[in-house]
Amino acid sequence: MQLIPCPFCGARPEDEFHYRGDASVQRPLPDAGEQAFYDYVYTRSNPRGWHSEWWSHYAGCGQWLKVERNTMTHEVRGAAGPPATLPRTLA
Amino acid sequence: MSASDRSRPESALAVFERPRSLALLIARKDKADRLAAAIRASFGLDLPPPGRWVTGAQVDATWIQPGGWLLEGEPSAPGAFRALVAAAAEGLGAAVDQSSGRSVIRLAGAPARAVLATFCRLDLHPRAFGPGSAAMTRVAHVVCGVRLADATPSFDLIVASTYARWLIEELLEASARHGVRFEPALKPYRSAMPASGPM
Amino acid sequence: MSGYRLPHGGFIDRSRRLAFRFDGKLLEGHPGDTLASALIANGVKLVGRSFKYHRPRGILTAGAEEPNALVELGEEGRAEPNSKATEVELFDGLVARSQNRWPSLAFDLMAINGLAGKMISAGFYYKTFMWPAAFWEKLYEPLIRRAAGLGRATYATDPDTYEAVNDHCDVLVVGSGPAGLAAARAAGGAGARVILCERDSLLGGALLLAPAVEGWRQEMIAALETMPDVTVLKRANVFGYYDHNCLGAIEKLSDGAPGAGEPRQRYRVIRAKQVVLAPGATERLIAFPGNDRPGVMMAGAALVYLRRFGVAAGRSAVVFTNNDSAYATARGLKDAGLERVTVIDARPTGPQAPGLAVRLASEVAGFDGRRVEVRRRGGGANAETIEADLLCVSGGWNPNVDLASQSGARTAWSAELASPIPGAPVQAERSAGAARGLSGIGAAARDGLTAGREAARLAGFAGAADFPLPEDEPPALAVEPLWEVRGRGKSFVDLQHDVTADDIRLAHREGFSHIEHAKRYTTHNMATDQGKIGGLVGAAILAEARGETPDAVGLPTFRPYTAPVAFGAFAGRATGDRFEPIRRTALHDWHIRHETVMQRAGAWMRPFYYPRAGEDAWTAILREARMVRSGVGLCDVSTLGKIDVQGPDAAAFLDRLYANAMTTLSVGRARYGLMLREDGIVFDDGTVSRLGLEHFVMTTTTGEAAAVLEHMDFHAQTVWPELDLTFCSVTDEWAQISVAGPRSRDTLMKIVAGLDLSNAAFPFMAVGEGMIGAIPARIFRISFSGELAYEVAAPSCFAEQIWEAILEAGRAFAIAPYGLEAMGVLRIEKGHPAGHELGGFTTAADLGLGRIVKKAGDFVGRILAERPAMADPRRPRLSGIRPADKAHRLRGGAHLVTEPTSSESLGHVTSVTRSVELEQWIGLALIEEAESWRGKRLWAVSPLHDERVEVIVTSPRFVDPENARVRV
Amino acid sequence: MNDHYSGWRLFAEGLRGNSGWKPAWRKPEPKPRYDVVIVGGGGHGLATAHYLASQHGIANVAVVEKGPIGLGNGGRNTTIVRSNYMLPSNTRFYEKSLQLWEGLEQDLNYNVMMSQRGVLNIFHNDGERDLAIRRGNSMRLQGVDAVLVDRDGVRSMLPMAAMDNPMFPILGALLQPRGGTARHDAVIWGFARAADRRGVDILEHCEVTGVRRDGGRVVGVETTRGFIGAGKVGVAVAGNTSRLAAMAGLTLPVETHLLQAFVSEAIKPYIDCVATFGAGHFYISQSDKGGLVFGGNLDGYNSYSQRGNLPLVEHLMGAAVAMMPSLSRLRVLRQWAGVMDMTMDGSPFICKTPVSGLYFNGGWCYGGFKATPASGWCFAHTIAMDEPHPLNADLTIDRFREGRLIDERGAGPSPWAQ
Ligand SMILES: Cc1cc2nc3c(=O)[nH]c(=O)nc-3n(C[C@H](O)[C@H](O)[C@H](O)COP(=O)(O)OP(=O)(O)OC[C@H]3O[C@@H](n4cnc5c(N)ncnc54)[C@H](O)[C@@H]3O)c2cc1C
Ligand SMILES: NC(=O)c1ccc[n+]([C@@H]2O[C@H](COP(=O)([O-])OP(=O)(O)OC[C@H]3O[C@@H](n4cnc5c(N)ncnc54)[C@H](O)[C@@H]3O)[C@@H](O)[C@H]2O)c1
Ligand SMILES: Cc1cc2nc3c(=O)[nH]c(=O)nc-3n(C[C@H](O)[C@H](O)[C@H](O)COP(=O)(O)O)c2cc1C
Ligand SMILES: [Zn+2]
Repeated sequence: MQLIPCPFCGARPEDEFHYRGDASVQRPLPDAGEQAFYDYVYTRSNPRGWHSEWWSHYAGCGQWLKVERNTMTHEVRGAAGPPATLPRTLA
Repeated sequence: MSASDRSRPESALAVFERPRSLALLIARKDKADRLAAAIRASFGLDLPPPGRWVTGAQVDATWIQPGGWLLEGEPSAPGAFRALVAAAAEGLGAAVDQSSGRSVIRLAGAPARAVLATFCRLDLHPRAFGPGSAAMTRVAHVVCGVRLADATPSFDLIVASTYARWLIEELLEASARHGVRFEPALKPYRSAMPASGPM
Repeated sequence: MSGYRLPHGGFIDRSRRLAFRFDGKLLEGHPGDTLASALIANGVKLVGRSFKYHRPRGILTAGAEEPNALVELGEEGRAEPNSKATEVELFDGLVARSQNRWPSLAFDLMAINGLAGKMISAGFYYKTFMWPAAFWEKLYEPLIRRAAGLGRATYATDPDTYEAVNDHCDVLVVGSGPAGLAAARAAGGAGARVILCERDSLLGGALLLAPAVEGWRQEMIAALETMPDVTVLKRANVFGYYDHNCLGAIEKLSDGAPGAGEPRQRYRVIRAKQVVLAPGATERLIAFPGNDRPGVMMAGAALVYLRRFGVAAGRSAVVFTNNDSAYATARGLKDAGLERVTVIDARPTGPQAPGLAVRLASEVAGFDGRRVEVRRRGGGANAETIEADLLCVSGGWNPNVDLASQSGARTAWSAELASPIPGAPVQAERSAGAARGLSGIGAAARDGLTAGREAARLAGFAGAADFPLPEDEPPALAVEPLWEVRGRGKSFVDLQHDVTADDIRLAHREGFSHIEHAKRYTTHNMATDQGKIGGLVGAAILAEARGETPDAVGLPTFRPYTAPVAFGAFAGRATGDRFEPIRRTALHDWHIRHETVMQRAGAWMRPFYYPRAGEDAWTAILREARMVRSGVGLCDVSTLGKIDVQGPDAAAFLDRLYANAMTTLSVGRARYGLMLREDGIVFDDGTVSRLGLEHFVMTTTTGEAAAVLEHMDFHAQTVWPELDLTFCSVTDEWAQISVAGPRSRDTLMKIVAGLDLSNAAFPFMAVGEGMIGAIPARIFRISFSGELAYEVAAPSCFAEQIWEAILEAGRAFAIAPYGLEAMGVLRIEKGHPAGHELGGFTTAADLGLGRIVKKAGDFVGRILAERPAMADPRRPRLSGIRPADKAHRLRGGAHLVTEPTSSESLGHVTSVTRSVELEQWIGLALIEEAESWRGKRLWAVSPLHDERVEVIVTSPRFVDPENARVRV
Repeated sequence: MNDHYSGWRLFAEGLRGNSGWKPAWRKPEPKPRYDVVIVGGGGHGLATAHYLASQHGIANVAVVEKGPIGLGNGGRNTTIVRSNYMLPSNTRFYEKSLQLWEGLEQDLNYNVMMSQRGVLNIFHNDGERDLAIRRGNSMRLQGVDAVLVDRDGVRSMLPMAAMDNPMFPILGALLQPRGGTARHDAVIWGFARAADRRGVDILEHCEVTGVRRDGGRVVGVETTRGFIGAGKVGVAVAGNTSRLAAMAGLTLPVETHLLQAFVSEAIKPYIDCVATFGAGHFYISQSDKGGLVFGGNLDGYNSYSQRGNLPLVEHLMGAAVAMMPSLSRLRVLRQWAGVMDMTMDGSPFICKTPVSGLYFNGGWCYGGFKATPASGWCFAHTIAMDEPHPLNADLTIDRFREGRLIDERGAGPSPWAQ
């Protein structure tokens, strides 16, 4: 059972998360055109090895984490919170 | 399984629902620090960091998500608690009533850890989950907050109210061989309702 | 009679007797016995039949590696096939039956297969049974299926319970031999939280065979018992090593005497910071003709029966070995008083063996159950026949690398042991003791101590007290690899699957030379023991055939489970009707008290209809629907997803989320909202209400509530983090009740205070707050039914009070509750898409909602919805249909065609109902080029039902197409 | 044909110690150039080679395989064969496949143990029922066999099923009588042997590491056994499709995901048909050897690892025991996993690519075993003719760009959720 190191909750088992695949693709700006949206929605580099991917900690802090995980070994190198949480630090 | 878990005193465990007033407090963008200060000013309470919960004179607070806390107080008239929190958080965050939306279920007794371990993957050993610990996780397949309430040990399980019955059933089943006492819940507000209602 | 109980010795309680039955025969044993030891003590030699040739088989081992002695246990719901007699702890009243034999164990007609042996060699079935084709299912396959398989399963339900537990520790130790005990004590002594798992019912592993160190064993166990953070689990087999140092184990609790609320087994998910693998080694067999005969036993097992159970497995024994370990067996048997014990050592030199008859440089060339054929190695005359009813075999020891290998570590090859050993770790684990090829109790214990200490240190616990270790034994002579003694007759490498050395060679000749091909072609390693004793032997024979060394050939992939796991154990409590969580609205109890027909919808229990005395389902449903069309009804719609959205950018956010505009919504108003997926397909729909300038509450469909919230989280957190808003689910906070029908306003006016509900003050799509008694409520004038209707939301702890208040207020108008089914009738009459119309296939335009989609601005799904095929006007569009003949019914899932016999589908029927308004069946359908079919006739065909119904294509709005009723 | 398999041959060989059997396929050295190189020695690659040789007379073909043949998904699937699809593009393709299966043993002279035991899709509520009816009717309109089975019918076919679980009652099932199972390994070996006998070179331990192009045209493949020239290259590598695409400079709408499978200890006949349950996504059948072969959903994250994790196992076993309570005391023997080429609509592609002479066959998700014969048949046609057969004309990669999706389940572009 994989552990995802949530920066907020600590390492948690994979079944607290929902998966959303490739985090290297970014939603294009609205006027970027159909090809850009096509790539965003459909085109995947799908590497064997290190992969940047979205995991939602739905049963924990509810944050979408960007996780660096190896698709061959399942090793996890790190997980970062979403941009929206970055500036928010608690004193 | 230690020897003490195996013995079955009459009711080694108690399960009951705690009536609480609840409000989810969510900081607006970039305002978490100011919100924390405002809450400190109003309630004399430091909003806890991730993985923690704190009790205060008037309200308790449990970390839920970055910039999000569950605030908790004694049962009161509908909307009153939320209004109190909203007033303190004015302009800095949203206060959303959850008094009916979440149930706080107490599981208390020596075997509580062993019972929870049957459907919760958190490490609840005192070294890993000591006083003041709180975590959002899954219990019995549903999203659930878990707090260590005291060293009995007692745990508070905070769950969507529509899953409360499910969770209690699961707790009772998991606790059965230890002996368990279940006290039917009082719903929040009921006591605060005017005696002569419209009905 | 062959085996028998010795007068003393063993870890059994001779003061008590346990009665059990094997194949109906009443026998006795003692507490501490396994079924196998008790059978041997009773002289039972024949215990099973093999898989393919149905050869008679005896007990070969004393543990989880047993391939032969598989029995059926228990009766009715507790019947359990394929149980290894060597692992079944004896209890009073145990019932066991031999399996895979017909009509009886001693006389098995299927043994005829053995005579045809050469024709049914490896893979024979791939080469025949092809003609005629239909005969496969009818004749050949049933024969094969009946002959194959092992024990019989029951259809009865298991009465026992199971439990799952999540465990955490700093150091997990697998195995409690000298290595495991020392590792656990070293780690525990350093202060680490330790879990020690031992598959056996006694701790000690090899120590149980060494009376000289019994004191040390007991002292170690006592020491572990004093450590509060060391948990020792017996009867707990670690079955698999998964990602991130997570291991699974099955702890057997109450197989003997179920009851007392104790589960039968406990499935443990163990998360360890560090792991010490000390599962020991397994003795391997030697292939020679007759190596499967009853009477053949692994040498180590014979010693286990002597020392553990005080049982001698025969009267006169030959011990065939290529290493020193079997001498202990020979010595033990001799000391136990066997008539004759002869050691056949394949090596030219053996250890000192005073008093034992030893033939060096010799080998066993055949065994028929009574006579052992012995000959000098390398040919030569002087062959010899020795009478023996017990033939002990030791081909050397294979470290148990299975868990290490599952963890991802490659195996290395030890030339010294002629066996794989664990290679460099990949996860946080290390092997210790015999599991990494060490021999001797002293060496294993020392290794365990080092490993335990290292593991604890890496887990953050340095420094531990020392404790005494057993003495080192003198070094043993090297093992000399011996895989096979060739001779006439079948030499087995996989006893359970009847795979012979010849089969392996045949596989090679036919090109199945890779170890994984050879495995699959011969089924070697695929039986319930997964090749534990013969796997390497087969690989070595394959290597020889290939002209290579065994390490070049390797072993097939190790996979979970180290020992098979009961389905029930994995399922734990989460099965039956508690297999998935159940969600209940705040009105659940009311529904139950009123004998509502409830059904599961997703996780929710929902009221389907409220039958009155004597009503069948349709009568009730149609009555409820008619009531809404003509009077007033109320419905629990609390399951709708509800999301509270606040903040200065809330409106902008919703505008990007929904395909229709939301910024233009004014305060105090609600609007239908349609959400697309980014690929342009409809995702969800619901309503958005603006409670304040910066405050919205939106609803989602019941089914998609969680997905919508996560979709919003994703976009708010990662796509548009610059937006300043907050939102959260309030689904559980608010109970929601739909009050629908022409008299709904009259009803609510009676109880709602503080809000003017008149049409002028509170028009269609208005939103406001009022009081019902002392309860604050939100009132939404929205309608799913197409009638004048409201939804009343109140904090869910007041749900029943509000519900009762509405019922009371509507009494004059004969109000009653309606369920999900009536709601379905009403929405189909109105042509509102739901369920199968929103199944993940349709665009906004398909549903006739194209006009509300914004033509500009950024929102999820806009761009890709414009792809050519998505925007194609010929796509199937939502339409209504009704049978041309009012007497006919419709069916969901029927297809639409132009002629009754046509097979060109133009679309399909998504939803059907009996209409209360039209008094006939109506349906919604998705039809290609729907506009051109309006008013025309098609056929709704359901070949599955052999039905063809002529239908008229209509607008999907059967009722009040102008939507006037909702505005009155 | 001196190496023909038959009962007589088996008998004769038995009498002479099985000494006359020849390798089922040769182990040749690579030639410098072939007319067609097929990448991937799974069922699809081998079937393609067989049909190129037998249907199109193109026998100067190599199948290059990185390991031994047949250890990819072809060697680790749950062996269900059926054509009970809903969307016509799929139904007609899989029906062609089923028809080829029905004559496969004779075509290949190999017993692949195709067993038409019936595939039963069980539904638990009205919504699932209507979907099953829609699918069954779609099949029937296209001439494919489908039968609606009521509760009594289910009860008699599955005497161990829990009919009245209050949460998941069984309402009925859609049955495809001609569906069933085949022996996975035999399919690989049968196609390999048949292709080999027509002259196809099967090159094992020959991993493709690059696709060599000359301008817009493919000219061969770099392999661990050297460069191999090719007039045309067909790729059929399932879970590794994206990697081969990357070698050719393409990026595809494909993600690689894990699917686990399980086998129980062998028991006497327990379940006769193939059963799939809507609740819990549990499916099961029994192999001729007696093991219960079963599986469920994807683990749900990208992976090439061929090893799954416990959350799925727990959920699946809970479903299994809920649906068939008598499984409880039986034991699971082994679990494993395969890596699936999941597309963004759950349907496959057999098509040309922007590189001339390069063809792709992939996107089989968890359902490509049943496709093996038709996939090979259509791919061979597409390669030989340089244009698709009508049966695979819809199975393109361009369909995603055009919005012409073939999405049976409506799951959309989220392969992890399919
Ligand atoms: C657990 C599981 C259960 C399944 N159940 C079913 C089922 O019941 N019914 C069904 O119809 N389908 C099922 N499937 C799907 C089915 O197995 C596959 O879709 C099908 O086998 C794919 O066949 P293939 O020939 O395309 O791929 P594979 O059999 O995977 O063959 C691809 C080959 O390409 C080779 N390769 C990869 N990269 C290279 C390279 N660079 N150079 C050379 N060679 C390379 C691989 O080694 C492999 O041998 C299941 C799959 C799994 C994993
Ligand atoms: N006669 C021989 O040559 C021979 C063979 C093997 C071991 N030994 C001796 O045994 C000693 C080795 O001690 P050791 O501690 O390494 O091994 P051990 O064999 O004493 O102990 C291993 C223990 O691990 C348990 N085990 C195995 N797999 C398990 C699993 N998956 N889950 C839970 N428990 C499991 C076994 O039941 C056993 O009790 C040495 O003295 C060695 O020489 C001797
Ligand atoms: C249909 C089918 C039946 C199987 N039956 C068995 C079996 O009876 N015994 C066994 O050990 N493995 C069985 N396996 C699993 C294989 O041993 C092996 O695990 C699987 O093919 C994956 O290969 P791998 O484990 O080498 O990666 C079976 C596999 C399949 C696909
Ligand atoms: Zn988290």
